[in-house]
Amino acid sequence: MMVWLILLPLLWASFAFLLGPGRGVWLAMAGLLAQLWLAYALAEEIVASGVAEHAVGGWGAPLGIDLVADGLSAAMLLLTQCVALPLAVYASAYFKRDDPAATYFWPLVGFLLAGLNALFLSADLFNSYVTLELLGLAAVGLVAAGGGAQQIASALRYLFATLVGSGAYLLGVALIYGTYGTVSTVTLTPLIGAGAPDLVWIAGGLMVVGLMLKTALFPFHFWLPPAHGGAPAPVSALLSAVVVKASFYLILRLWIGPFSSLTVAANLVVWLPALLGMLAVFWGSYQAIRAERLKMLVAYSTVAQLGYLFLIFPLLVSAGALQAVIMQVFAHGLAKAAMFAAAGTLIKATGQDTVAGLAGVAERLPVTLFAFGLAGVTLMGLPPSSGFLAKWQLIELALSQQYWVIAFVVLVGGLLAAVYVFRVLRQAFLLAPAGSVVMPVPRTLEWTAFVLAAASVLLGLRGVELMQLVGIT
Amino acid sequence: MSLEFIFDLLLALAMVWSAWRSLSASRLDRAIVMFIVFGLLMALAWARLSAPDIGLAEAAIGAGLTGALLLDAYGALKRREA
Amino acid sequence: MTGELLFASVGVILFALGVAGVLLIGHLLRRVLAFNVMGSGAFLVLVGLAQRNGIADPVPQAMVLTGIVVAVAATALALALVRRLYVLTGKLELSQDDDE
Amino acid sequence: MKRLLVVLGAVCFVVLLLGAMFDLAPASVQLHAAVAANLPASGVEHPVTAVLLNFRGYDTLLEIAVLLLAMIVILATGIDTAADVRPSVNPVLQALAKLAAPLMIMVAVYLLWAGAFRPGGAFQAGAVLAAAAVLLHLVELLPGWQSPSTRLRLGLAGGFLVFLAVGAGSLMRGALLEYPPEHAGRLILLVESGLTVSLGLILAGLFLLLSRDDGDGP
Repeated sequence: MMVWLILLPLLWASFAFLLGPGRGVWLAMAGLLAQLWLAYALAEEIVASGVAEHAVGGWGAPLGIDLVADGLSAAMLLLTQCVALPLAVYASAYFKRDDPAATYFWPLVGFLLAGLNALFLSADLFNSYVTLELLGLAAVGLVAAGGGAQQIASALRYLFATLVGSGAYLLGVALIYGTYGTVSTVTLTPLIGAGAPDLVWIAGGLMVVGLMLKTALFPFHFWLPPAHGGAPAPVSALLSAVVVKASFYLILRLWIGPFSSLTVAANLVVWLPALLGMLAVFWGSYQAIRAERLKMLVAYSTVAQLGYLFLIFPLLVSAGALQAVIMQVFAHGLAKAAMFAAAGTLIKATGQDTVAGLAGVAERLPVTLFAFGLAGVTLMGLPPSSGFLAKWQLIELALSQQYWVIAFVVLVGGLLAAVYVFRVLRQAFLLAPAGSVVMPVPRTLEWTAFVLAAASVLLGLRGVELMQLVGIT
Repeated sequence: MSLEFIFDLLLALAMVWSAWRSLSASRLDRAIVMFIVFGLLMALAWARLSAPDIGLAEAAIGAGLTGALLLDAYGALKRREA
Repeated sequence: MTGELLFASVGVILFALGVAGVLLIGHLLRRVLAFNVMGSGAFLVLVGLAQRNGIADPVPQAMVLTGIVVAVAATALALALVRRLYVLTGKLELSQDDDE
Repeated sequence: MKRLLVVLGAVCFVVLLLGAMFDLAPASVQLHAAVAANLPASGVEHPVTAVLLNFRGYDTLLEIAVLLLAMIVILATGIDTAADVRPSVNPVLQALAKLAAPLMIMVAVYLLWAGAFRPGGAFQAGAVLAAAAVLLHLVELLPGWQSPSTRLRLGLAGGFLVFLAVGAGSLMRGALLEYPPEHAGRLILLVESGLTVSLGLILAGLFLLLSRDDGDGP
């Protein structure tokens, strides 16, 4: 079942390519619907009967490649398909006929999703490298597709960042293979636990730093705002919601998997990502508060929200830490998809991408603005949203270990999020200046954003099931 | 020191030198040609590492196709400047 | 020192050279060259270090073949974007201040 | 300042890494032995081909996806479609190229066939095919590509689709890309033949798409 989550998007992406430029919407929709069902069924299967494995080629690790689906992978797969389907509906209404950005939109999205799903299932370090490249090149392509000079420039910046990131990761994999003779994570975990020469520390450092670059953790965030802020709204939403989380997921996997014996041994190492995460929360929020363009504001908010994910590393020793961070991944994934979708609709309607230009949209596009506000509620971490649940768990874990600084950063980050969200809402409720026009927009755009935003809030009420799923290892 | 090792050492030095030149040459066309030379030396290194498959692929794809793509890009830039 | 380890060491040097190049060189075509040097370095380490006992190992060799194809795909993609940027702006560098 | 920092960092990195590389115990897993032991069941005699298309065939499947994807991204980026203006080519060169092209195709077929038991295989064969196309293009016997036709798209994606179909078929009978030993050789040859054609087309396409002189700009 899990293998079909990889083959299906590859299949519909290739057939959409065969159909030709601008085609393949229905193929993609059918595929995405099937994928959502598959991801849900996989999660149910794992809850019922534990971790699922698949030995590709029938060989088994270390000779062959193993796919492993535990609670963590199943949760990420579920999030990806849950975000992708509404965004695909949104995209089908967003792109005009003959939009140059939509020429090969569906094949690119298909390869992107195949890369994501394959990454979440891989239990092989070199195979993960190939999935990272598939994912990275598809994401760059989506940013660049049909764009003007600004978009191409940000795509190039993104491309070099992602290539250097995967290059560092690959060198780390090379050193690991040289040391142990295998790249299967299942085989490696006991081997590294039994003895790690200095070379393995360097390899681990290279892999984690490379992946941090791909996750746009401060100070490696330089490429994210122009790429996410400059791409078409459905692409921005997909990239911010799930693509940056994929490399974070891989860091988490390495941290609690093959490298767990190293990270437990070194107390200081766990604080480095946490420190960068704290800086990311402050810097991203500060930039979002002073951004003039609406999509830049949302993109910088992603920089800040990614920071929270890295606060988890000092807390990973305690039970429930994995659940807290995955709750934050879900909260931000759903909310940010909604927020970028809503921002795209607002920009389409007002014809300009500035916060100042939003005056008067409150009465003309109430549904979209409400979606933006609901997503904001999740980002701020107000009850009953999933963002609240995530932050509450984080603070509880931090206090139980007396890491006051983490709790403090989480609280202040929520307040800063409130500042930039209310900046947008306040502007939207101002009276429109005379002579300004708000263009009509398709209802689909408004309601898909709303569905995603509502999901990010309502997940807070059904968080127990998700946490139960993540706990299966 | 065996003769083979001396050959390897010279090859290694040539590889580092050509890579350095391909990044530092002041003229772009020279840089690209140095890069193709670097690719061919890589192919030789693969042969020394008893990896003839990679050697073939490196010569054809790494040096050949990548070199052709780079030279073509360079030519297009030149034509545009003119 | 064996020839295998010698080439692995060359790989380490090439990787560092390539990364420094990508970070320091502004010219985009040259940056593509630097990325390729970086990749070649990683490939050499992969095979050289794995074969340090002198026995040929087909597994890292196959991985490098995969890596070479991925690298040429990335190179072609990068060149397409660079050429597109040049057509649109006449520039071959990314300016520092186009972030906001 | 930045320059100094980067150079210093690179030097430290090299010294540190080289220092750690030289006192390494032998690896605990020896995969080349496992490859040799399972080679008879893989359907081919050349170990690298066995790893590429059987033991780690899944990597190769995704890698072809990356290549196809790069091609699609280049198409999607939108390259201007002005005519390709080049100085005209010497007819002797054209005649030579006409002679060389069929030879290169034969070499490709040989490499594909040889891959089962000696160095060679779909990648090298595809690269030679691509080189033949590039050569014909350089002497103006093959025009640069505009938007690819349906037939061409079928050729580009065909090899990948054959591979996917073999993967899906094997998945329904057991595991992804698990070949029954008695058919493994034939299935691998089928996959490799498809890949050779598509790899040749894609690799050539990367060049032929990019080599159109880029329009007039803004």
